[in-house]
Amino acid sequence: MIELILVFSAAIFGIGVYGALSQQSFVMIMMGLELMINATVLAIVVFWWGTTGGDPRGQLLVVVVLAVMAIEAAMGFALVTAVYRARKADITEKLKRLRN
Amino acid sequence: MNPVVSVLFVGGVLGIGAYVVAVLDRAFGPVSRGPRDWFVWPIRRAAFLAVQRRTETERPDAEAWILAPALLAALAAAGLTAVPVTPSLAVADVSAGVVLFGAAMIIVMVAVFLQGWSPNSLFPLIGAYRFAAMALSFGIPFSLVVLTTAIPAESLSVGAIVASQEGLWNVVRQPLGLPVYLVTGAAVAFWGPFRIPEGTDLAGGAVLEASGSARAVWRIARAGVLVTLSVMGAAIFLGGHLGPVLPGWAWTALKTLVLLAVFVWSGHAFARMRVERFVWFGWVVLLPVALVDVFASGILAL
Amino acid sequence: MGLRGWLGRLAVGVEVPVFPVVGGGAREAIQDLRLRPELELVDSPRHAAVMLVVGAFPPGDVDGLAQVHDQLAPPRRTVRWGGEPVASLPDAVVVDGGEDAVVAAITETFAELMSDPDRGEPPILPDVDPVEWRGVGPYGQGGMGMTGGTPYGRPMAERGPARDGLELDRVPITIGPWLPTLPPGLRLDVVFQGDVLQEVEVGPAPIVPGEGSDLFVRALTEPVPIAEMELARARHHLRLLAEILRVEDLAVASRRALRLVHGIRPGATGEVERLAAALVRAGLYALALRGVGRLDRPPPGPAARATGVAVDARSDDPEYRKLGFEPVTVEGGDAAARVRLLLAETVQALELAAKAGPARAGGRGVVEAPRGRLEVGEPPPERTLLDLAPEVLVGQEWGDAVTIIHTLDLDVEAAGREIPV
Amino acid sequence: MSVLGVTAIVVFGVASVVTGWLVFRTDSMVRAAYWLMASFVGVGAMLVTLDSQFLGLILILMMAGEMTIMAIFMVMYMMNPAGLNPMVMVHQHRTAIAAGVGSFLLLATVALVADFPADPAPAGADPTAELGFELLGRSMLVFESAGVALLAVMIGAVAVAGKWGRFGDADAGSVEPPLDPEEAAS
Amino acid sequence: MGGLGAALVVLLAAGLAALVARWLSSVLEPTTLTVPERVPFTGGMPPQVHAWNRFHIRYYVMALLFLAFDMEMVFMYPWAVVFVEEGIVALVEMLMFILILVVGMVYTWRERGFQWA
Repeated sequence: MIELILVFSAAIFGIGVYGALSQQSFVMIMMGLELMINATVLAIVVFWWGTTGGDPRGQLLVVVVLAVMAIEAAMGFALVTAVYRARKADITEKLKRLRN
Repeated sequence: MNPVVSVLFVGGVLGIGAYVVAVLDRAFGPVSRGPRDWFVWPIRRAAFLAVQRRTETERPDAEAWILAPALLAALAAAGLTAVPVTPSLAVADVSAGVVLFGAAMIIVMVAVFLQGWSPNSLFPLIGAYRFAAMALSFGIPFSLVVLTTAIPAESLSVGAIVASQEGLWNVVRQPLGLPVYLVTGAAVAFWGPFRIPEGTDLAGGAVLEASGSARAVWRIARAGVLVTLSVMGAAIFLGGHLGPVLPGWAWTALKTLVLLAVFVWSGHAFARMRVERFVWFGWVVLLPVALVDVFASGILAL
Repeated sequence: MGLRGWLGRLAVGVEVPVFPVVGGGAREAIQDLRLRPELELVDSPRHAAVMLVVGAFPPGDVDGLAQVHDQLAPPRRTVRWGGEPVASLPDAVVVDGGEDAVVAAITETFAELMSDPDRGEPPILPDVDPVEWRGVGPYGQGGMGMTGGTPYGRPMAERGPARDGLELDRVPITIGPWLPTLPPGLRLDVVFQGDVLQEVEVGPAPIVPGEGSDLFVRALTEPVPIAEMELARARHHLRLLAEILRVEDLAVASRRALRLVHGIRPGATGEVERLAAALVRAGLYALALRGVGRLDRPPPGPAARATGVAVDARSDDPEYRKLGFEPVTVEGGDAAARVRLLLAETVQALELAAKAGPARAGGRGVVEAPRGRLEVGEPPPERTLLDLAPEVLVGQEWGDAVTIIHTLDLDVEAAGREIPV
Repeated sequence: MSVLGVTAIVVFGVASVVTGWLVFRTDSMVRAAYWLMASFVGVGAMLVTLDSQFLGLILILMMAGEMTIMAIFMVMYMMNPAGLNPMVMVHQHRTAIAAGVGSFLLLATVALVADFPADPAPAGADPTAELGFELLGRSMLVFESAGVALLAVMIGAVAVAGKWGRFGDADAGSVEPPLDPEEAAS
Repeated sequence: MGGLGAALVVLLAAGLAALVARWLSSVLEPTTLTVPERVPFTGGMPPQVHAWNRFHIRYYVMALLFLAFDMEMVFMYPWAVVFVEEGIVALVEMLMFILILVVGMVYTWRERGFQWA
């Protein structure tokens, strides 16, 4: 059972890695990151459920990961807004071109 | 409970509830053709909408448009499952019932956003974005006042919350809770002064492009959300099935009816709020009031 | 028959969903129809079964009428009430006569439609794409690249500057002239960015002024009874109030205001005052109007008196001075102040009408009409207000813009009238 | 775990993987955001099946709000947000696929090969209450620092994203990039 | 699972019922719409461009604030469950936590985050 769920988790994580690396748009990159966090949450809970005897710190870890996700999203959107306002850029390539 | 029985039970409650909403809406509404008309009108109206043909726009997000009313109806039903109607009769009186209800009511935001987004038409689109602004403003206070009722119960299960009101109802113990719940609840169902996404200024807003059965389903689903909110409000603030003499289900029905009447009456009693004002109101008024409610109730519960 | 026939029979008896298309001279007639329990005047053609065309239109094709007709969800019928038949609508049921006649015609048409959907009208416009797009682009969707071409027959919006520095899409769009939310015939060519108006232009109105004897125009050249003028003012104000309440989603109070129009009597101010108190309780000012559309220097008239400036042509009139007339003013200058002024002036008008008796005023070449100062040789106050619209509406959220349009009492029909010299 | 439970896990697991994949296969930004939400809902349902009702439901509750915000921001900043013209907006595609497949294979192998101690969570306990005691007890510091972190994020986000700042308008002095990439390079 | 399984069944059934009801009018009277019948309604004149656009929301600052407050809810639920047992400690700790977040809310308010940008 644990193995099966971890394989699902790995699959979601893999898709997240693909998304974060392949997408050009800032927000789509964030979607990749969120998928990776999604997989992490799943993995933590399955470990909590199957291997730790129900240690509440497992749950706490999930909550912390969720907090990280909220922080990532809020700062991500704020930065996207600031970058768009300053540079009218919405994809990473545009930023690279502007470096010099 | 047996799945088939659960489905029939929830369907029955929502169906009857939606009919009651329509009758009450007629009774409080501007058009008056006598009490007999209150009871006939909803049926005639539904028949007309069934006959009227569905229209589509030229390049809609067709799947999302089909899904949105179904999602709204599903959420109303899912929210309802968490509430015990009598001490023994609950579809899913789960240990995190309050969270189940909260999640269902927050996802209403997704249903309305999709409904407004999918026709690819300007006014529905504005309606969708208005509802997003609304939902982001009332979401936190709404969840907070619902959560506060769990403090005396020491459990997130709605059954336990009802049981904890044996001596004193939460409406007395947490006087700020019910008013905030009614205001934010009306906003969840975009009803009354919070008809912001479907206001007359948008010529119907999120449902402007919907006709025929699509519009009927949307209307019924929205009434269903209102019913779910009333049943839940009756359970967590008015003691649910608790009460002397009458059987439990009768008390639930009675209290639900009272809350439904308040909701529907407010729909005709107040002007539509400006969306910008609602955002300010949600964060600067409702949120602090809800937080005060949490801590005041907490101190009282100690 | 089957299920369809059975449902159709059941549906007869529901109030008929009517989409009103209002031409010249029909504003009041259509407003009075809102009091009829047999009809429901809806805001979107998608919700209607019958399209009711009222009033005077220019000869030939009328902009957008055929388009609105086709947007009604089938089965649909058209009813033309009074006036010449409209060229764009060939199939209409034509009614002449009063309100009862048109209500009877509409209910009958609706009953026919429900019993036999084949009696519905086919679309008028030809079934062809306005722009050639099919087959163009990699998937035949009509587009090229990421944002080019005309995917599915329409181009996409382009970016443009905004006040908060985010250069996002600007959506040019024509709103009206047949949007029931706006005053009849008002056509706005606007640019939206999000839900905020970036540019506003008042487009040509495809309606012609209807006939009708305007009391206030007559008062420019000859004395008319003050009581009559003041009652007309009170009626106008109450009708406007009903319209404002309707767009603010206060249908109950809106009907109440409309019923007051019909039961109006000199000196009977109690009902108006009770309505005013009810509006405060309904949260009209607190929820919907306060702080919306504040004007700095509005043209003379109610809008100016709502900023606290006592400009009123009546104060120079000896007959009015004999009655002890003092202009009513309200501080604030926003939509809330304008509505408060509306109510206060209604009360004042009813009192003046009672006091005036047979006294007559007018013939001085200038008169205070309900919408402002009417003067020989000057443009009518309606045109001044309409010219003000673009400047006031830019930067407003759409809902606020609608509130402003109604509280400023824009009327394209009256703005098109010439004042006789 | 019962047969029903295993079936549920498989159904929800497949659903969350498939919807996660669809996020990057659609051209409409709204659909992408809500596919992502569907993936989270699938994971939430799996958590519920794994005896953590509260965490599963709260994940769904949070994601509804967060993904609507995601959709709103994506529509705001993406050209052609509804996918009216089909588009491909990817770079280093092969590397990305390799990295994705690689990380999947690596993690899946670890999952299948490693030997996990079997120590299941006791049935019948109330995990929500345990989490509460944990938060208010020994992990109090985590809890309060989360509060401070969230405050920092709020202020940071508002200051960065807002138009009006303490030091003048946010876009002051910025230069619009030229349309032509050649020009930009020179 | 248990109860939530039943909730899921009810959810799916309600959604399905709504889909079937929506489908009803196409069964009663199949229609194909012409091009003009499908034009979105804005008052009579056809729209110049697609309504879908990079929609400029005016409340993005508030949306960011929501993300943080949403997280706060996650902590509140378990807190409410154990509150009575933990007593005054729980009250003080949560009060601190909330006050920290309220500072953020007030800051956003002062920075005009709740107004249309």
